[in-house]
Amino acid sequence: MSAPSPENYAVVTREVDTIPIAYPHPVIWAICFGAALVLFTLFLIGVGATFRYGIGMWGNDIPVGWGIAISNYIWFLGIGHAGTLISALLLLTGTSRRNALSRFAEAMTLFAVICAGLYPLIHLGRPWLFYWMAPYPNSMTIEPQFRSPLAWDFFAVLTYLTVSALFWYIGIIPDLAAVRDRARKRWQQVFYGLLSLGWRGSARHWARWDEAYRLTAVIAIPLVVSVHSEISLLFAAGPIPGWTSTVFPPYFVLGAAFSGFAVVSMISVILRHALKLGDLVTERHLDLLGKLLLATGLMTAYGYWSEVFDTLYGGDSQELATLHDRIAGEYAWSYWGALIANFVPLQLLWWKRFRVNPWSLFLIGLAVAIGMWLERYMLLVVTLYRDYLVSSWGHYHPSVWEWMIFVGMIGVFLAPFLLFVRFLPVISAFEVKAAIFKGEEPRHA
Amino acid sequence: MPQIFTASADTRLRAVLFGIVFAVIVGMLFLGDILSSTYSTRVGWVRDQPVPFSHKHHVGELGIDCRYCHAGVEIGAEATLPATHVCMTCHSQIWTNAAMLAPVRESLAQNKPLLWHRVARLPDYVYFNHSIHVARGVPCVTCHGRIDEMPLTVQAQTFQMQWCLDCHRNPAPRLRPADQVTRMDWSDWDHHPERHDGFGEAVMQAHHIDSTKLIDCDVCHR
Amino acid sequence: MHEPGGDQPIFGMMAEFDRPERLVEAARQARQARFRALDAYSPFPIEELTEILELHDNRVPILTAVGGFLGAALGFTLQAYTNLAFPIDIGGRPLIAIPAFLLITFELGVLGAVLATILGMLVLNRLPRLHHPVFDVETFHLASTDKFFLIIFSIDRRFDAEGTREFLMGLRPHRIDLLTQPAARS
Amino acid sequence: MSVTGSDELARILAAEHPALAPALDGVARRSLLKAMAASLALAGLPGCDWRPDDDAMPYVNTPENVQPGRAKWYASAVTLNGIAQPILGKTYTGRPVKLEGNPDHPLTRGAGDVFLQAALLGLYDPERSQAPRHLGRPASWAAFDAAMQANARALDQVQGEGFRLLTGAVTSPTLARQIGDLTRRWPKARWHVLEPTREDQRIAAAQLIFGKSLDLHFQLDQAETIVSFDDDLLGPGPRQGVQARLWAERRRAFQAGQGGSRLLVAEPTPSLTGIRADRRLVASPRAVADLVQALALSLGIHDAPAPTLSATAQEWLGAVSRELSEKRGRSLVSVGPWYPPEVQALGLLINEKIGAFSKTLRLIAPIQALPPDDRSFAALVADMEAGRVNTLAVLDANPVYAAPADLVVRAAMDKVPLRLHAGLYHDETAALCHWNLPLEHDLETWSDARALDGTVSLLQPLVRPFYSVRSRHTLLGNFAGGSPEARTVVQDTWRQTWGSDFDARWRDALYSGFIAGSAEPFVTPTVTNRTVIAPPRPLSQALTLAIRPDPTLWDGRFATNAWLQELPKPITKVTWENVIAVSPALAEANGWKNGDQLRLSLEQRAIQGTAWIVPGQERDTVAVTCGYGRDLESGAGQGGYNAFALTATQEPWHRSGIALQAIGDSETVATTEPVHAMDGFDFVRRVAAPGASVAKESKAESFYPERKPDSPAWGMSIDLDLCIGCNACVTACDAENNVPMVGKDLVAHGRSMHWLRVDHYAEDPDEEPSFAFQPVPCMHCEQAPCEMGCPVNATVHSSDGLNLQVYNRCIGTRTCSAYCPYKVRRFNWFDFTGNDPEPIRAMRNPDVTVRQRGVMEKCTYCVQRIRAARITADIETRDVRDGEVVTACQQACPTQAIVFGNILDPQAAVTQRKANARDYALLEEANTKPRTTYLARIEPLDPVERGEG
Repeated sequence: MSAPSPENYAVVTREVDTIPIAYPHPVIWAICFGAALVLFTLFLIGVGATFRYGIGMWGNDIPVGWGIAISNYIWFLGIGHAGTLISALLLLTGTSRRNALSRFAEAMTLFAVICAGLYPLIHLGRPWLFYWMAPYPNSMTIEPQFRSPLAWDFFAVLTYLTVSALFWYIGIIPDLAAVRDRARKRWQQVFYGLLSLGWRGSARHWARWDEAYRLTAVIAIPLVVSVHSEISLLFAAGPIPGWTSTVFPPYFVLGAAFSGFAVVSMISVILRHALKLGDLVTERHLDLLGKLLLATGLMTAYGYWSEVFDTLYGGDSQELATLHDRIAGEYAWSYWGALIANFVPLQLLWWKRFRVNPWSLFLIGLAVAIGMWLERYMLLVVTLYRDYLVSSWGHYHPSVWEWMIFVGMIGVFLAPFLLFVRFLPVISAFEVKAAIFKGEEPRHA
Repeated sequence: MPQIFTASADTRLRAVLFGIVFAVIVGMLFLGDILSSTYSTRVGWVRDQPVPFSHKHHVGELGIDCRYCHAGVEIGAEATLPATHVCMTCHSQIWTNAAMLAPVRESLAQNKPLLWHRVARLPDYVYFNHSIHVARGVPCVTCHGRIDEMPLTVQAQTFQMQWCLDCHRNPAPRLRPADQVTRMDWSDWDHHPERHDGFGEAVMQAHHIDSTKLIDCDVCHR
Repeated sequence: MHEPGGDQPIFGMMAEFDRPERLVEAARQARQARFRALDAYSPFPIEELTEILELHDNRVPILTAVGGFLGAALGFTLQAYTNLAFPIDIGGRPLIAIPAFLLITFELGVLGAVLATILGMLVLNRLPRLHHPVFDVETFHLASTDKFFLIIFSIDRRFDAEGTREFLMGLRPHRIDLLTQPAARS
Repeated sequence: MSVTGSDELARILAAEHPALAPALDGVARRSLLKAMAASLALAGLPGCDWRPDDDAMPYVNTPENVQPGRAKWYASAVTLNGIAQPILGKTYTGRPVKLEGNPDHPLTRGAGDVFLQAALLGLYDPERSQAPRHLGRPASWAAFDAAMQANARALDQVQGEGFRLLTGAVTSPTLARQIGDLTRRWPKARWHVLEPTREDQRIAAAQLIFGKSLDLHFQLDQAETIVSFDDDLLGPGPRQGVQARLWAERRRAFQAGQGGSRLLVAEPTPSLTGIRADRRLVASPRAVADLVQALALSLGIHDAPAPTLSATAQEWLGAVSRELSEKRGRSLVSVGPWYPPEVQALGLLINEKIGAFSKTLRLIAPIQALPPDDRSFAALVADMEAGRVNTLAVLDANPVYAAPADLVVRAAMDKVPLRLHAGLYHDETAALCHWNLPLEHDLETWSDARALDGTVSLLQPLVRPFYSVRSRHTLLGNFAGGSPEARTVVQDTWRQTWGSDFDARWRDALYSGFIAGSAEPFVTPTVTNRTVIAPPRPLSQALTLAIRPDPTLWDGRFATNAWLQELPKPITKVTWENVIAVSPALAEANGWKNGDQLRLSLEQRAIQGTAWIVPGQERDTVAVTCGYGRDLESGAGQGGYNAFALTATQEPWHRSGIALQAIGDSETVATTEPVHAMDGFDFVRRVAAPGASVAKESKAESFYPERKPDSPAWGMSIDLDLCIGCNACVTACDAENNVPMVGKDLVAHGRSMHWLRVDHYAEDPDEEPSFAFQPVPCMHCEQAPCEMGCPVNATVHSSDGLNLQVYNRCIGTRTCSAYCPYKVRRFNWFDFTGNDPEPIRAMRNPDVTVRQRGVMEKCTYCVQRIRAARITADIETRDVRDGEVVTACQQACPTQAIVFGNILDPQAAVTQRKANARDYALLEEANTKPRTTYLARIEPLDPVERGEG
């Protein structure tokens, strides 16, 4: 490995921190952002119509009172778990490889959680009263019902959102300072100057910053686990066959990490390509992601298996009926779809060449993202459309408005994420430098 | 490298941050005040009525009993407003052509009801029953205030759920002899509670009133 | 207060190095020369500096613990209190359903801990601080890129313009700047 | 006529535009305007919606015994086929808001049916014609009176020559008297009757063998064995309430171990009676007739050649004759009114043989006033075509819609110079008449009518008419040029009967709602003619068509009644249309699926309808119902097909030689229960004998502290052995709790709002399934999952054990519904109530909150009634007595299958019910500890199945 030299540090800064100041492909970016805005508008229209005329605009009914809204809520939140988890884990294990991935992984988390958080609000029958979910002094002297999984979710999601945001922000401050220092336009100087809070890299600051950052990471990991465990209780706390399984919390957490890593892989491949970050987001990073994906995938598969096993072993007739509906019922496509999309392409990751090849990794990630969506959908719909009483069996077919909101929600995710890519350092440059200094990150070429 | 910000920038930044925090806190307090203000509860607000009826005159000065006009109060949920002919029982004799009373005579002549604007209003999802409150000795004044001192009738209490619950959680101190419910002035009770010590408790025992059951939701919401 | 206040005409003297190793070395020597009021500026955290300049500060973890505890306490009391204040029978569950309450207790505990940690860190670092004397140094914008600075504050007992300059010269820096306070400049 | 179009846009409309307000299906803007006009009459009556009512409007002069805000009850009656259904009407400030059967009535004892309950909506129906019209244009009553006087003078000259009066079935003594007076004044005038669902063939049968027409009166409470040859004894119709009550009396005795209660039924298509049967034989209409003959033969009633019977039929018949010989004098045989007089007559002779007369079968002089000699409707049409009619006065009948298809009524109508139509609606007949004269609804008119046993009920107005309408008595007078006042006319009738003590008896009758002791005496007639020849069998071996009245729309008179349109048919659970019921075998043979569009053709006529596969239907029988396919100007009631188009004067109910083929396309049917199989679960449990007990599950452990319930602890018990699935409870619940109707599309979408549903189960095999009904209201679980799920305390438990739903707290997360194992919760997907027209607002029960969009709702155990009772009790310083709180469903149940009360009161009926060995909880394994429990069905094995005999 070549000795670290000032040039190396400067190169890193140039590669990362020039992007916000002088973005390489403004036109392509503008097109993408425009597209994202179009989706965002769709979201507004869908939600507007729903608020104006009522939830009846959706496909929900009795028995399936929840639909895509709630399964998407879980799906988005799941994706939102990878960022914080991956970056915290790698930080604590001291792997310097995190530095290339952590930043945009966290950003993804942030925006995914926002999307997730929106769903429970818009799915309310009387959304204008959403604030009754929060405790506050009121003239009714009625407070939230804290035994309800929804009340737990309310706190869990808010906490998770705040923590991820702060974790991400203090991580980005030093790089914002770097951008500030390279900025030449006045507005950029002011903008980044304010965002970086006047960071000047003082050794004293670094010391405290480092403590705070690691502490937050330590706390973030159990938080991630707790949050998705709670989400799983939204189902598991009910008495409905197919939901009462005790395997749900770990099952959901792993599934969440799984889907999240999948999306991280997709995003890193795209950014790496679009922003020419090949020598920062190296094959070794992709390899790491591939392995994580494989590992969590296999654990999720275990969850699937143990659920089936529990049911067969327990032998409860209602549970068996639900299992039958899953594999052979009206919505069996969602079960088999999930199974196939999640675990079949995944097996390629046993071979390194598929892990390090960006596009195979991207496609596998895509497959998993879709597969996990199908799984969430299956868990919700299959259980509800046929519960105990045969006489109250029904169906569920999402309406065009639900799809519109779903597609729009992707815009809600992309629009801020693109802004992040455009105006903020997507890679943790100072950590790369630190790694170079420690000699962990030799510079090829 | 030149400074991006002037020395005073920090001061201003801190001022702004503090200002935001301050604004949020004050804003919340202010919102709370608005909601509990008479603007939203309408306490003490006078509403235009077809006839400027004075309870002060009829109750306070003439001493007419509430039940003479609000005949339903003991037998039904609603206290009921008096029919026009009830007004005319007297006003066919006195003030027979007072301009003020023209709408009343008109109502009788054309057989068209008087259109009063409610002063004491409850939402449609709240079911209040006068008869049981009267039967147990909750005096009119508790909810309707010193009606006998109101030249124009106004709402005396907030009628917010909290206010209802205050009493339903602890009715005893508000209970009075049922035969005196229409009495307006209870100052002697209010000033010397010791003289009537245990009266409320006695009533509650006599009628097996369990205050924990008085806060069941379906007591008011059906 | 480890930095000179606005009343001091001189802020300190700053030396620029082009390599982290050099900075570390310089810091070590400055300590040996028994300079106390020191600080260093680098584009990335350098653990050695923390050692050499004895910057350990355990207030942040304490804040974390306190914040976490307060948050959790708030969480549980909130739930217990509201249930006692208006006791409502919910599906025959106990009024104080400890297992159910623990989730929110945990969440608020985490929230409190993280808020305390991060806000605490910022406050202790006196951030945000938009205007700072060190920004006057012509090349300081490189402190976030690939240059490394050591500063000896004017409040140091051994600080005197000449002697300090000579000492710093001895460390063979790229350049040396004397930092004055804005108050003094005007 | 669906409320909302199938696509999203239409849903938007549904949510936005009053014209599509679900509670009043298919109301055109025009009739809405009319409704607004009506609202003048209702102005000031506090509507009950979620907007705070700001203004108060006291009376000018409080009417005597009206107490604003306090309910008053008036005794009266509504009519079906002219037969009185005695009621008590609950009114608030002069507005009827709920009808209940009159518990004091000697015959019905409060028993009623869906039609009784739904009559309330009929009163407020904005579809009603609301002012007189001449040639389709609004006209004044004055103009009408003038026209009538002129016409009457002309008729006086010719002794009423050419004047024809057409009515529905008439039991009203007053109307009969008026008609009598009219025909005395105009000897040449003629009176005809058209009542599509009248039991003509039964009356004819009596004529045949007794030489005089008599009414049959089934004493089901005396009959330990009932053999029904396709007679829907417990099914919909004027007889349902009474017969269900009598049957239930016997059944309860049987449950208590006193005597038997067996029901053997042979029928082509499942009926409520068949579903309740101990042994049900699936037999084509022809086979049923054969069975009657074979039974008669075996009893030596005739010696005609024995018909050929299938093995199962013979086996069934064996069981029947065994039962009949065992239970001589305690058994009853009844033949469905659908069968020709000869078969009916055989049935009567069988009853005579088995000693049923004046024991289980009583005969009374007909309660209907019948025109002398042959005044059939066919005769009228013949005269009209021959131009012998110059004035046709149609009083409360709808010949153009309901006449047998072999009579060309439309053409005949053209030949009549002056056509008058008096009816509740501007219907098909009205469209062809010069004068349309709106009638008063039973609830706003003065009249009288007779119950099944002849007991006379007085109809008194519960509300001042709010449309410009007249009573049938007034109008009949008007036809003759007079203008009598209804009340006086009715009073005159009874003044003549009572003479001096009129005033006292009149007051009593008004108070009690009926005239005591006015029942027809039983007669023991002598059989004058035993030579009954069975009818010639239809030669065709092809499909047989069975036409029946519709269980919810009857003969179509209720086509605009949203409660009945959206009421699931008892067996198919289909709403908003009538289907063509085919047997599983036939459907499979032809590859038909539910929803396929079929074309049913007979002779030159054809109808198009939706195929529906009905387990337990005879293979080659196709069943259709009357009442749909209406052609009203507003477009209401257009769903389904008009089965009258297939009827014939001589063969009103059964036709052979029909052709049926699929026309290719298929439509969604709005059914509330897509699957009827129990799938091997034990939702409905069965025991073999009255004393036997159901298999109890081992007591499940619970994490939660055992809570000692606090008195009163409300609970409900539903006896599945008594439930006949008649739906009266559902309609009563709709009326009592302001349940909104949502229209066909939303029902199909799984969004029907009924708080109480009656599940229907049909378990394989398809040919001879075992059926069961199970009413499912909210179970009010003591450990309710729904409450646990709600994040805002909107659904909570009350100290007396109610699972409360606080609408104004609900934010609509729908978690409660997701967690509910019984799926009894209903959600306001749109604003279902905000756009209701004024009459509907006036109809609402002010004791129940009208729910806003986006909130959950469900059965409350009629909490408003509980609270009312508790307040009364508290004022009187006492506990609520047992039976003081009666839920709407409980009150409406003709068999008293539902019992409600304080389960901690050892004396309470509900407590004793729950102590019964048949008591079980639905979905016990969910461990929700429901307060609503069921009593298992008793299905004794009969001798043959026991391997004896």
